[in-house]
Formats: sequence, C-alpha cells, structure tokens
Amino acid sequence: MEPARLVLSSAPHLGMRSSSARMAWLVAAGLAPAAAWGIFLFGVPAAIVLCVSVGAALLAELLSSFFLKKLTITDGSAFLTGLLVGLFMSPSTPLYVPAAASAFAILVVKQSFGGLGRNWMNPAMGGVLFALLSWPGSTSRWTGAFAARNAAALPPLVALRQALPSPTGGAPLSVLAASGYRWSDLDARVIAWINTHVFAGLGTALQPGTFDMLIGRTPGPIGALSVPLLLVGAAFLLRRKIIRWRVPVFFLSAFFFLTLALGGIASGGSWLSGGPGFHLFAGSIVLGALFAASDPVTSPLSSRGQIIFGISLGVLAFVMRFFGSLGDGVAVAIVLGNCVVPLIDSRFDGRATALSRGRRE
Amino acid sequence: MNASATRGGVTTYNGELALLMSLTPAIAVAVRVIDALWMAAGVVAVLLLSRACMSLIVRAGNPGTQKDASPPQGRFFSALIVSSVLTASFEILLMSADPEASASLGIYAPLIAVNFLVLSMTRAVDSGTSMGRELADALGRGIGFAACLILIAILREVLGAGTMTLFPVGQFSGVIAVPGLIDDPARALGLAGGGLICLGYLAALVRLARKRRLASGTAGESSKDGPR
Amino acid sequence: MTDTRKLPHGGVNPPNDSNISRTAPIANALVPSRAVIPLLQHAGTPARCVVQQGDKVSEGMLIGKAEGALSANVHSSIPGTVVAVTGITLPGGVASQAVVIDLEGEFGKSGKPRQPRAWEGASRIELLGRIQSAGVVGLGGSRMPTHLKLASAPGSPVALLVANGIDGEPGLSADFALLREKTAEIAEALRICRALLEPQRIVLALGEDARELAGAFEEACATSKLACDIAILPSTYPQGHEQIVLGSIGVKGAPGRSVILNVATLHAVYEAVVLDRPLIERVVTVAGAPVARPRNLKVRLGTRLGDLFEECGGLLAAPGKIVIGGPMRGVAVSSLDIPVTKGTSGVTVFDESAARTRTEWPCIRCGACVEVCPWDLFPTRLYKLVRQGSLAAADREGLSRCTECGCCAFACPSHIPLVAVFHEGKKALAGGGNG
Amino acid sequence: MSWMGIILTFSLVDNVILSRLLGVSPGVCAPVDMRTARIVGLFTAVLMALANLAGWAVDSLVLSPLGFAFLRTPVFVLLVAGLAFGLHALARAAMPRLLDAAGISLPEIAVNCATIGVVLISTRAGFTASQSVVVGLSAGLGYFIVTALMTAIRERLDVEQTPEALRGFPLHLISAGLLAYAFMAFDRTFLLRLLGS
Repeated sequence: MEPARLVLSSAPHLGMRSSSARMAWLVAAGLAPAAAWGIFLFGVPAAIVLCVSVGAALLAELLSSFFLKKLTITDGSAFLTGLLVGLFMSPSTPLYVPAAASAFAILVVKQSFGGLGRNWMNPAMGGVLFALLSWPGSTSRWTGAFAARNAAALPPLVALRQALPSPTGGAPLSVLAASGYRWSDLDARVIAWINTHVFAGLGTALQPGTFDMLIGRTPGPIGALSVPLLLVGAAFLLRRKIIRWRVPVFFLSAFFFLTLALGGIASGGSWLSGGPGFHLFAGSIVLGALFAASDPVTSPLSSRGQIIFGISLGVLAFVMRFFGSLGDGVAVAIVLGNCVVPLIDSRFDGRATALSRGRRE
Repeated sequence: MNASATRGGVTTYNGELALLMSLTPAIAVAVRVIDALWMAAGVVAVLLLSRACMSLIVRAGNPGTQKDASPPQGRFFSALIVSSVLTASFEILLMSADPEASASLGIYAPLIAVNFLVLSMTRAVDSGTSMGRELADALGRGIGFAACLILIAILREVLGAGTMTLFPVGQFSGVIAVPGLIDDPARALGLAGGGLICLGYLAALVRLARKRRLASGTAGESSKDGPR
Repeated sequence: MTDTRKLPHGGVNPPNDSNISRTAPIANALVPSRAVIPLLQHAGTPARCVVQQGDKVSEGMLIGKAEGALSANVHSSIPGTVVAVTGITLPGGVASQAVVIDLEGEFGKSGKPRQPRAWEGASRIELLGRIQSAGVVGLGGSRMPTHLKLASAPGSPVALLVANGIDGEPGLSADFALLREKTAEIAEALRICRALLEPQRIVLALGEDARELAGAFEEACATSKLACDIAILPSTYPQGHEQIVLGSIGVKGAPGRSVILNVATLHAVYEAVVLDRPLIERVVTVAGAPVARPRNLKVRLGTRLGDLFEECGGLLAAPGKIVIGGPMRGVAVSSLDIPVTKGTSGVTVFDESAARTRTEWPCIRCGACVEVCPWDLFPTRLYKLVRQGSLAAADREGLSRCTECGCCAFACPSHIPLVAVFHEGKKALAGGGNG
Repeated sequence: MSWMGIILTFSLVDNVILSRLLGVSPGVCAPVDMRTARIVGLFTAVLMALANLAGWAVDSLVLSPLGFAFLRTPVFVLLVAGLAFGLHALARAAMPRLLDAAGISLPEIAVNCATIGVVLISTRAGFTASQSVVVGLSAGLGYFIVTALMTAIRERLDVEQTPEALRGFPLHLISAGLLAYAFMAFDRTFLLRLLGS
C-alpha cells in the first residue's frame, strides 16, 4: 500500500492555528464596536468618512501591488490602515483629507518599504500626521452632529487645554459646558442618582457630564469616543494574543501619571490637578494606545524594548498634548515613538547581548 | 552598491549619487518654482565658470601633462576658492536682480559654493581633455540638476501650495493659482519632509532610468557617468 | 524529594493528540521477515561490515564493527542469512550501507529467560567493554556512543548524573512507558553508571505528566540502595532537551561535569551489562491521527515502517506525511520501506489536511518566535540575516546556538519555515560559507 | 533667547538635517554602523562649535566693520575647510585607530553644507560669541540625533526585502522625509509653550 505522494516538508510539522493573514482582519473587527458607536453618534457623515478612507487605502494598495508585482490586498492590513485613519478623523472633515491621508499611509509609509512587516512607521499614524500637517484641525474640528445639539463650533481639544482653569482640577468638563456643550439628559439622571445615593455622605459630588464622558459622548474623533467599547475590542484581541499588552499598558499608565502630576502645572494649575480622567477619555489616546501603538510591526521585539517604548510614548503623548500644536498629540507621539523603535531594537534584539556575550566567551 | 570610489584620496561618487547629494540642500528652497529657477541658474553658472577657471589654472600650471600634478589637498582648496568666489559674485548679482528671491534663497545661495556637484566636478578637471568637452560635460550635469530641481519644485508648489510662482512680468504678478488646489492644498508637501520624500522617489526614477539605459547598451558613449 | 522547576525561557505546548493511554503496556512487535540494518545508526563514522552475502547470522551476532573512536558496533536483530549488503538513504538524505537479512532458523537467545550476570565485581574497563561491544548509543536522539559518555577520566569528577525520563517530543511516550514497565532495570542501570562515574548527585528528571512514576521509582531506588533525587519539570516542549534539563536542575557550583542519559539508553546499558544482550531492539511510539490503534511497540531494529503500521491496525486514512521522530523535530520520509534504527524514537503520521504546507506570509515582527525560543535567540532577525546571506552576522548573533527545536517555526503566525532556513544557514556556515 | 531655547531650537526645532536639509548624503546621513555614527556626530559637533566661534570672530571683527559682508561666503568656506583639516589631523594624532575605524575621510564630510550652513545661520542671526558656540554644539547634537536614528533605521532596512528600485539611498531619503515630518512636532509654538510657561 504505497502512499500516493508524501509531503517532504521540514520540521516542525505542527503549527499554531493563528495566521498573520487573519490578524489584520481580526484587529479591524476589534475596532468595529468603536466605529459603530462613532457612526451611531455622528450619523452618516462619520460613515462616509470611514468609507472614503478605507476605499482610498484599498485603491492605494491595489495601485502599489501593481508596482510590487504581488497582490497583497487580501491580507487586510490596507483595510485596517484605512479604518484606523478614518477613526482618527473628525466626522466633519472634508473628504479629501482622509483620502489623502490613507493614500499617503499606504503608498509612502507602507508599500514603499516593501509592504506588510517592512515599514518602520505605523502607516495609519503616518497618514494622520500627513493630514495634521497639511490640513490642521482635521482630527479635532467637532462641528456637525454636536453643533446641531450644542454651540455652533466647539473648541478643539487643543484649545480646550488652554482654557483649563487651574484650581478646581477636574474642571475640563465644566469648561466644555461653559462653551455651550450640553450634557445628555441620560447623563443628568445618572449623575443625580449617583450623587444622591453614593456620594451623599462623602461631601463630594460627581461632575455633571462624567457619565457622558465615560460612555463616550465627549467631543473627539470618530473612533475615539467610547473608551469602554475600545477596551472590549482590545480585550478580544489580547485574549487571542494578536496584540501585546505591554506597550498599551505602559503607554496609558505613563500618560496617566504624568497628566495627574504635571498636567495641572502645564495648564497653569497646581501640582496633582491635571485631571487625567478627562484627558484619558477625551481625544484619541486610548484608541492610539490600544490599536496603533500596539502594532507589532512598528513596536520593539523584546519585552524590555516594549516597556521602554510604552513609557516613552506616554511621555511624548503628554508633552505633545500639553505643549504641542499638532492635533491632540497622540498620532504625533506614536510617530515620534516609531522613529526611536529601530534604535531601541538595536539595543535589545539580541545584537547587543550577542556582541557582549561574544566578548565574554 | 559601493557608490564611492576613492581616487587619489578624494572620494568621488558616481554620477547618480553626486546628482542626488547636490540636490538635497537645493530641495530646501524648491518650494516656489521661481526660487528653484534661480537656484538652478546659480548652480549651473557657478558650475560652468568654476570648471572653466579650474581647467585654465590646471592647464596653466602644467600644460599638456596627462596626470594632474597638484596634490589632492591643493586641488581641493583651489576648487573651494574658485567656487566660493564665484558663488559670492552670484549672490551679489541675485541681490540686485531680484532681492525678494535672494531673501527667500537665504543661506542656500552661499551654499552653492560647497554644492557637491560643483565641488566634485571642479576637482575632477583633467588637463588631458579639451576645454570644450569638459564644459559640455559640466553643462550636461548642470542641466540634469536643474531639471530635477525644477520638477520637484513644480510638484511641491502645485500640490503643496496650490500656486505656481514665476517671474513677475508687468502687471502679471507671476503667481498662477491652480483652481482645484488653491483653497485647501496638501501643505505637508511644502515642508522639508515632503522635499526629502519627493527626492527619494526621484532618486528611484533616476536609478531606473540609468538601469534601463545601461541595459539598452547606450551607456558606452553617454557622458552622464561621473568623472572616472 | 521532588521539586518543580520552570523551563528557563520560552518553550511551546503543542497539542498532544497521540491519544495513547498512559497505562497501555508496550506491545512486542512481530519479528520482521526481512530486516534492513543500516551500518550508520550512530553519531560518527559508520561501522565496517564484517559479513558477506550468503553468510548465516544468528540473532545478536556482530555484523558491523565500530570504526575509529566515534563509532558503534551493529548487530543483527534476527537470525537468518545475509541477502545483500546495499546502499540505502536514511531519513534526512544520509546515505549508508545496510545489511539485508532474511529471517531463517530458530531463535537462540531471545526465547529463553536470561540469567543475570553479576557485575558488581567487574572492573570499570570490563563494564565499559560490555557496553561498547553491545553497541549501546544514546537513544534519546543524540545517538552518541554511550561508553564514551560513561568513561570518566580520573582528573574530571562528575558532579551530576541525570536520568532523562522526559520524552523528547510531545506525542511520543516511549520513555514514559519504558520507565513505567522497567523501573527496577533502570534503577539497576543507574547503579552501574554510579559505579562507573561516582557522581556526587544522581537525579531522575520526569515530566509534569509523568508524576505518578515518581513513587514507583523511589521504591526501586530504596530496594537497590540508590540515593536518587527526582526532579519534576514542566511538560512544555522542549523540556526534554538535554541542555534544558541540566539547566532546569542546575548544578549549584559543584565542580566537575554533568552527564545526562536517556532512560531508554539506561535500559540498553542494563541489558548489555547484566543480560549480555546487544542493542537489537527498542521501544518506538507509533502515533498520529490516521493510525488505527496508536501505541508503543518494542521493535527489532531494521523492521520496515509498513510492518509497524500493520501492527497498529493499519492506517484509517491515506497518510499525507510520515515522519520519523516526533511532530516537532521529526524528519519526513517518502516511503514505507525505511527501517527502524537505533535513533528512531517514534513514527508520527499526519493525514492529508495536516500535511498541507500553509502559505507563507511576510514577517510582521510579532515577536512570538522571540518569546518561545528557549535559547534567548531572536529568530526573526536571524531569519532575515540568513535569507539575506550575511551568515557571519547571523553567526555572531547566535545562529550556532540554535538546536532547530522548532518552537519558533511552530509559533510563527506567518508560517515562515524558520527551521529550514536556519538548517541551511548552519550547513552553509559549517561548510565554510562566507558571511 | 534663553540658553535652553537655543539648545532646543537648533537641535530639535530647526534641526540641521531635517528642517534645513543640510548634510543629507549617504556617507553622512546613514554611516555604516553606530560606532561610525558616534564618531562622525562628535566630530561634527566640535567642528560646528569651533567654526561658529571662528565665524563670529571673523565676521564681527573683520567683515562687518569694514563692510565686506558679501565676502562672507568665500571666507567662511575656507575657514571651515581649514578647521576641518586641522581638527582631522588633531583627532588622527590623538586617537589614530578611532578615526581609521571610521573609514571615511572626515574633512570630506565636514566640508559639506551642514557646517558652513550653521556658521551662516548664526552669523546672520547675529548671535554673540558664547551663543554661537552653543548654537554650534546644539546643531551638532541635532545632527547626531538624526544620524543615530537614521543609522538604526538603515540597519533595519538593510535586512528587509525592500522593493528593488527603492532599495538603498532612495529609501533612506524617504525615511529621512518621514523623520522630518515627525520632527515637525517640535515647532515654534511647542517651544513657546514649553519654555514660555
């Protein structure tokens, strides 16, 4: 019973079920809840922005696979980049902004380096940076849906920071209210209930709008509003070991502590009054940390390298948000972090240890 | 691909790289087409004149001998003197001709003196070849430089600023507005980073062009190649 | 005294679907009608053939004499006549001469029970002589002649003697079954090795899933007055690898080298010294989804793979890939006529769907291979260096420390054939490949 | 301009390579390995500081009073060239094997636009003597930061399968362009907010 034809592949003959081809699609699936919330909140404009940016990314990938002579559109990384770029945009941004950003992200930042896995800068963040440099405010201009219900045009997050009054700490929400942003009635009922039942005895009371902030109704780009939905998507990816926990955790904790400690001082307030709660939920810090900074291609290989990368991202995001002028500082921080990753890697990816070990033996 | 071949202590790069390395400082001003035109004119002028002076000096120094007798160091400094004096005169001329362009060129006008193309061409003067051929070679390289510079300037200004600034003639202010782009152009292309990225793709095009030319066997008599 | 130590770094847990029950006894495979016994079944130079076509051989008779220091004797595993001495290619493309013997005549030795020979009085040279003449080699996969390992020069004391009871790969359970059935013999073999090496400390290394054997082994040690610790090590692959076992047990500063022997090798030492029986058979795990009744078989060396499958109730489905060894390091073979040799610890069969090579995607630097590499290497960087041809840089960064254990290729989501690339790189490096 | 302001301006905000595009060449911008990058970086920083000081001296003592400002170009070019060869000879005498390891003719590199550009910038901006030295050093620091980043990026790209036409210098240029975009984060307003508050 001679077998027909035996495969003679090399060891090992087993393999993990996961495939990097499906990874990009799964990360895109992880982003779906946040995108759905953005579309639910901002309505059709948000959906159009997302479609335009994803379409532009897919077109750019097709165009570049003509040059690179291999069709790579099925690996989902173009779709993911387009989606991520779209989620960083504000719903009322003109459509050529996400289109140009996605095209730049795919053509220049990814495919010019050889496609998936060979670029050293996160394509989506490169695209968002290109949009920020070319059309300032494209990720923090929150007119549209919000305007209908609230003041004509809300101050972008960057301007908001200047207006933070110093002494009362968690005042950003009141600043928002002062600038005409009305909280939803659901929020009013929930806050009232909590204040009466939970905080009655404690003497402090929850700020109006805190509930809105938690579930994601504060101004921000399309995909970055609802932090809980982002966390749900990221938890699904972490459990499937598709993204790694170290970079986001160290990024967010470094940013949290810096904002808590120095945030107040940066905006003229006192020590320990930076209102980190607001800054974690407003702007795209959580979206960037969970889905852009954790991109395996552009983060360090070794775990120590990832910790250093995460902390440096936290510092950069804090500095760029409180002192920088490019959007809310997240995309710029991640791009700057990506510039340092090859340097971190050359210290921790075995070259240094091998060389030092070489010297020792 | 080791592009640099050290010859007599002076590193000369092959043609393609000398072109690119001389382009990088010029790209910084290639944001308005008019500045690029002036820059290209400056470089080509200084290139031709300094090569001519250099060959005169070399020919006067040791007429007819094949090998250039002066030591590399001596040749290096003499080339510097020639090119920097010529560049200074170009600055003065530009100041009188178009002060606004001279202001926008800023420190990049004097830097023509150490422009890589100018230096490497001036240094590589060989007393053996005739004056005419050398000038032709210099002119060829200069035109290549000017073409690349102006191409990038047009690309960056049209896409990055939505305008095209040329020489003001009479009441024509010299600024042509590009209808679609003028209201919200991709400003990032006008930045230094945009220049580098455009130059990167230009370098790839230049490399493809050279490869296709070498492949098609016409490389033999093309004078494009750098000084041997 | 049992204590659990963690694998120093990395390691993977492949699915162990060999579904051989832990209590199934080792079955004796039928004696093959024809045995093809290669003369190169060990590390080093092949043995010199001492029989010609037509000679009559009895079971256990010497048919290949060891050649040079690093070599081992080869014996006939069945009585019969030599049909031919031909060249065959062993798994992995290694060419070797082989003696083909057809079964004839009666079974002189294996039928009658053996009288154990006293060995305590024998000198060290005598003991090593018996082991060497029996052709005992490392059956855990190193195939190193055992008498070399057990020879201790006066100057070099032995700090630690380890009996490695952990199966080299997931899915193989030959060592486990052997340890369960032959506990006393293995303890006896350890006493022989103690006499030879006088180690300060003797340890039996067991996998987490073999914890229940510890009790029985301690009793065997008590009866034969052998002071032996037992180390329970986690059952992540490649815990069974010699260096990792030693790393996990750790030699606390005691001077001298440490010697590690597989339990199957110890059993062969026992049979050689006490029963005066050469190494002519070994326990092989036959596993894999298509196999009807996967189990451990005591097989005569030289038996055809095809015969093994018939012993296990044949194959339920057409095999896509047949591998000599385990699923992680085994070598795929192209025909069923390949003989079982001293180094065959198992035969694993994959059905067609499992055998299909999956499409390779570009490396997305996910770091999975870095996490699982037990030798602290960076497979993704080594892979790119070797593929680019800069072998000197790859060597500097530790390519030579790679043992091709397969963890990185197993963990890689882009299905990059890392082990194949490293194998080629190491071969090119060894073959004087320039950087 | 406070000291910190000068240092930040010339190393990050107005970086010699990334925002002024001076000194971008394969030999300089992406030397072979990190050791070479350190040597070139250190050499350039010291050279820039000295050149700035000498440039200030020549300009304020000789050229401006006598009204020969248009002679700045030839004078500075020769000044820097002389300094470069002098410093190179000095460095070669002090640590011979260090420079041979660098393997590149440092004067050749130092004479490129970066050093002379810095001298021109600081003399045109009218810095005092001590300020111009600090400008030189911080420009050198910025030069080294970009060179180190580019060297690490280049080491990573050399190992990857990059597209045929873009392999090598074109991709280094594009990487430098992306780096320049990232460095746009350090702009005037950033400096004002950081130092002003």
